[in-house]
Amino acid sequence: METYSIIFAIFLGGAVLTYFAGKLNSILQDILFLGSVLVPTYLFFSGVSFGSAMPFSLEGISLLWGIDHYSWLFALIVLGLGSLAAVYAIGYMKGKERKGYFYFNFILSVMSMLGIVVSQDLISFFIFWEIMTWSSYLMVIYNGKDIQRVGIKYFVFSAIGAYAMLMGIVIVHSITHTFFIEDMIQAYGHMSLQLQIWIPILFLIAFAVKAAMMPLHVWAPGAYSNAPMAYTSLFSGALSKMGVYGMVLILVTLVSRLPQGIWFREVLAWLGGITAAVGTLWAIKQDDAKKLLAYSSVAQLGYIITGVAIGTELGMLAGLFLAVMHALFKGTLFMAVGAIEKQTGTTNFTEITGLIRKMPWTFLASLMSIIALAGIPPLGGFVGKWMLYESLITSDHYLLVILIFFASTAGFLYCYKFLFGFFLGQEEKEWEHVKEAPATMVVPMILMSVFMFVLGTFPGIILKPINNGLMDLGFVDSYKHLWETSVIFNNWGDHVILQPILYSIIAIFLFFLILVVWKGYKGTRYVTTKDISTSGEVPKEDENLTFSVGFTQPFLRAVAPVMRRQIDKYYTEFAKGLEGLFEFMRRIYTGNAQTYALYVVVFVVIVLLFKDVLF
Amino acid sequence: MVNDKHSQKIVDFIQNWSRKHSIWVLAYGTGCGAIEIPPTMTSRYDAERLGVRGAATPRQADVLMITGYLTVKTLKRVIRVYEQMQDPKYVIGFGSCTINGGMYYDSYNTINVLDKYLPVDVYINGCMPRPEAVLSGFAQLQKRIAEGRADGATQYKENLEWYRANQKRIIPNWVMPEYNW
Amino acid sequence: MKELKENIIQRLKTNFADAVAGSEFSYNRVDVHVKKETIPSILFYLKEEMGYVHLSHISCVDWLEEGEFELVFIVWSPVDKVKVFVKTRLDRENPVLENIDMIWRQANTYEREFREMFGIQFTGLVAPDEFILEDWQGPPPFRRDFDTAEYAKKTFWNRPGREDAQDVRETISGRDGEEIPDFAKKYSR
Amino acid sequence: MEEVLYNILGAVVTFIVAFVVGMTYGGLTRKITARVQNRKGPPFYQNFIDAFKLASKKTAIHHGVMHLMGPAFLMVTSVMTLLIVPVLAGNNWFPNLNFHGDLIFLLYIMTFGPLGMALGAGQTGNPNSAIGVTRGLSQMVGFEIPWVMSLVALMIQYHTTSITGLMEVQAQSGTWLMLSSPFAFIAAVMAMFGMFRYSPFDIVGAPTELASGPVSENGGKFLFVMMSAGSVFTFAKLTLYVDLFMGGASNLVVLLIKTFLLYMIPVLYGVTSPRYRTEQAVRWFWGWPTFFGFLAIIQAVILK
Repeated sequence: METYSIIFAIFLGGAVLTYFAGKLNSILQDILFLGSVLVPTYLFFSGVSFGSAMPFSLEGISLLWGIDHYSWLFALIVLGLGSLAAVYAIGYMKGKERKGYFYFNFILSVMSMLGIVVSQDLISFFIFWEIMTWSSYLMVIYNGKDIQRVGIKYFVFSAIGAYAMLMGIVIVHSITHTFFIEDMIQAYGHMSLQLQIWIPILFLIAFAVKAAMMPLHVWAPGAYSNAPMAYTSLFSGALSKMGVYGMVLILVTLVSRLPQGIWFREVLAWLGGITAAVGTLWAIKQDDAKKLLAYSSVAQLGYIITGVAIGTELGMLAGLFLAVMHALFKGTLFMAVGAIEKQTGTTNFTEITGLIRKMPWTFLASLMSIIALAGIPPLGGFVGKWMLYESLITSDHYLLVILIFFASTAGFLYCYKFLFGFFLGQEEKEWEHVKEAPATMVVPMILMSVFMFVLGTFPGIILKPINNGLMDLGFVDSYKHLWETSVIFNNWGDHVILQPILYSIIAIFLFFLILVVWKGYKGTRYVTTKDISTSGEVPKEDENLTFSVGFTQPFLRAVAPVMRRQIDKYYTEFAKGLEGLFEFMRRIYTGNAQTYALYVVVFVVIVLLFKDVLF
Repeated sequence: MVNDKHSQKIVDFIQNWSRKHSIWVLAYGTGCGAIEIPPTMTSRYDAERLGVRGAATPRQADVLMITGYLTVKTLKRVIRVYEQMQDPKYVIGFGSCTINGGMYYDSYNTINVLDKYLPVDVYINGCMPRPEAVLSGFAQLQKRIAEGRADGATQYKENLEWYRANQKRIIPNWVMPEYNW
Repeated sequence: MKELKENIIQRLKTNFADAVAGSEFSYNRVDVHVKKETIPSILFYLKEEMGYVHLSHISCVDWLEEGEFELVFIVWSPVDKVKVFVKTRLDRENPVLENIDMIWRQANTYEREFREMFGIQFTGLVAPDEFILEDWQGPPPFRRDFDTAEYAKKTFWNRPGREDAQDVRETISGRDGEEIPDFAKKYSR
Repeated sequence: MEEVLYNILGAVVTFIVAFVVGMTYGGLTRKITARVQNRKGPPFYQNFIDAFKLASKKTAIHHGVMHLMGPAFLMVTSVMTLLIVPVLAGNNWFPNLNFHGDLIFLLYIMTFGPLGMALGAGQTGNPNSAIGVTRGLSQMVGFEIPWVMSLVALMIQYHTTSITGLMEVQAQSGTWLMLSSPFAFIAAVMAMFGMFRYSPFDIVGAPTELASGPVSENGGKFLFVMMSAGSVFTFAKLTLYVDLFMGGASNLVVLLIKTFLLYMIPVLYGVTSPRYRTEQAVRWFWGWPTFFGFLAIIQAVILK
């Protein structure tokens, strides 16, 4: 039981110490930072056992921290990705300004996310939720650009979500008189229908904001691309999963008991599908890698939401498996972009080309994660996509499956755009000096690629904890067994056996690779990308032949009516409506972190002081 | 197996046979003769029945056809294209201009004799040669390939210095990568 | 039409002292000879004041015997339906003319060609050095004192033993026993 | 161990059959195109000669690792598709990987190769290659929609997502799915136009426009492997269509007749058509084919 206290003490102490250690020594600061992320991770996975809970009380409110199989899954995402991103951040932050600020917020983010998953009561859940929001907000404005547009937008949406959740918590407390989530679930069945509908809606709004679901996603592209990349890999990979965490919690424990819950599910599933499609289309349009990945994150979370919203066992498995996979591949991709940004100074596809020979390891990691993102076998993304489709088809969502399929096929375009824009194409003289990123940045990426590869063939490794978690939530397992270690089934008994497929692919690949270069590798000689058929013309050294401007124009022309008629109008109208709101919000949210802290502290104090009167 | 003399003969025979019946011509019209290629390829004369087919890029092509006069400016590109082609490769000189300059014998910017700059395997006479003549040129090339006598590329490699000197003589500003495959 | 043409000549003559009317060739054409200094102003005047908005062509004639180049600017008015040929002479030794591509942008292309083919320099012309010829090192090839046959023989030398490049027509006619007509013999080498 | 060896042997035999049939079909296509254009045309074995010539051509250069791997990626897709699709119904000689994957898996493995080859094409640095690739991916987004709709219609109507399951359905009922789900068949055939990339949907290669697009830097052995992969892939896709809609085939002759008849649809449509622009092609697939896809789904939901 002491473990929790130690973990959080190390986090908090480490954060503060790291912040001040920067004044003394940069290397000491790095070591402290690594320690304060890695040591709690080690302690958590070695010292905390399932079912253990730590009840304690604060100002007369009894709180409960504990862990079950379900929250353990998300703790795995948070701490796993957090540790790797921390290792990466050491290399990424080398020589940058305000390291202390970054490290401080990074540790706080990891701590708050761990806090969210271990909280078994609503108060600590809410407090950690707010800490997470602040720390991520401070990261979004780290670069100091677009604070007004991006930072405020992010904070306003987070605030909307947080206050919706707070209202939900207050309502729940007024009925149950405790803050335990367990009690809320118990009491839910006896509430009036109106409350039964409103409580999930309030909570789902909060979670949908963090998961960047369709009407509430406008903050995501700016925020993801504005934060430092070392943090964005955590931001997109783990922090957005907190929305999914809460969503599954609400959907499984509350909504599934409601006869009308089917409508929640349907609406959520369709919103997820639309999010996926729209996010994909907008990702295709981007010329900046950060923006592209940000929209892609929105789209990927759309798949996850669709999966968990359908609510069949296969759908849940698919959604949560995709959540794990998304943490892996999107974390890797953002890290790769960060590495490229550090080495070249830009992330624009129209500027960079032909890095493959200069940054081979980054390319390898990006390639693996892109294959996983596109959902192509034999990598892990395929397993999630397969289960998602099967769950949609077997649960009678015929048009939704078409929408999802459209999104994921169109996704190939931006997948290829990412790889081609950065790594392939003409090698330019301008980028001749570029070298591979330092080992601390490359090793986490490669590690995650290996995980993706392993999960592609042995998805059972992660499906087992997911299944255990769903059982812990009280999920009714109607089919008993939809997966084995390397076999996945659907409800109709159709299956994909992954192991022989992997072996066949590798065997065929090697065979034909050897055939192609059969006469010996020495026989074929490397020639530069200037030596191509250009109707006999000899390109000059500084002549740029790369095709990167308007890369996906043919496709965008085909979907132009969709993008113009609906999305554009929607965005402008929405932005116009929000502008007035922002004007008002700006007076409250001054853009100064201390002011926000003050607001919330004051609020919590008021709640604590007048809790007897209020509730 | 390949080292054996007799089997090498058989392999050569099969290879030459397949090369003979599959001639991919680079679609690179250098001069006015290019207009004779479409009738050769299409319904009336149908060169495809001999296995002649257009190829889009030098990497895929077997035959480089110099269709008519060749200006100094184009020669530079043609040399580049020829060097980008992969072995085995053949050159067909098309029309009188490639033989002795033809009607442009005294022009200040068209070359007179093609095989000083590129190894020509087959010349097709005429100004312009009609499609029948072009087909007969292809037939001649096929014959030479089958007999193993279409060795222009080898000659080019062996006498590279001579060819290079000739090329450099009329292309003073030589910025091309060196030929080494 | 005749009145119109005289009117044009009259107008030009009153405005430009050195303008001289040339001989008449066809019913819708007016020839005007001017000095080379007047070229920009007369062209500008034709375009802006008289409605000759279309530059049809610029041509160059090498008068080798007189030691001069003649530049001909052909402009056309869609209202008058008359072509005006503005001609000027340049010294062959030092052919320099003022650049006019700010009046018609397409003149730029012609000027580049003249610079390359005749060696005429245009003051203030902004254009890449090369136009059509790549790495050209000989004299400007369109000048009449440039002997292309000699140049070709020197540059694209014949195969040894084939220097004579004898006319095959004689051989053919001798074989078939037919006479080469006199007019054809003139071109025979 | 012995079983594995037999499987490998079966796979090799299947591959050889697919290679020979695919190449012959390619040659026949050229012959038929020539006859339609009132030409004599090359002999039907012309593609074998071309392939052999390409294989015997010297390959001296490469543009980097991905360029070397591109053709291998393409081949993986072709062979994997071939191994997953049951070639002969009820034949235990070539089980290959028939029972290891289902239709959704097949859809995804089919996109593996083009994407892998696109990487190879990208590394050559030829701008035409990249343009061809984006066109191809755009066209894929186009034709996958009606194709998936047709497949989803079949899946929900017969409650199975596996190819062998759908073949069993046809074997039991005795009618081909082509007749019992006509709309799905129409949508799938229309999607086939995009899949085989004959004109008017040959926007990827477009020799006169893009200098043959993604393959423009590949000659010799690279092109040979790509050509073989294309032939094998053609056969695999045709077999898949026959399995899904025409009840499969119990012996090779029947299979050849069925696949050839199917193959003639895109070929003959292509012979008489010019080329679409990319967005026209994409929109074409989202027009009537998608409409028939909707009809197929409606029919499936009603008849479920």
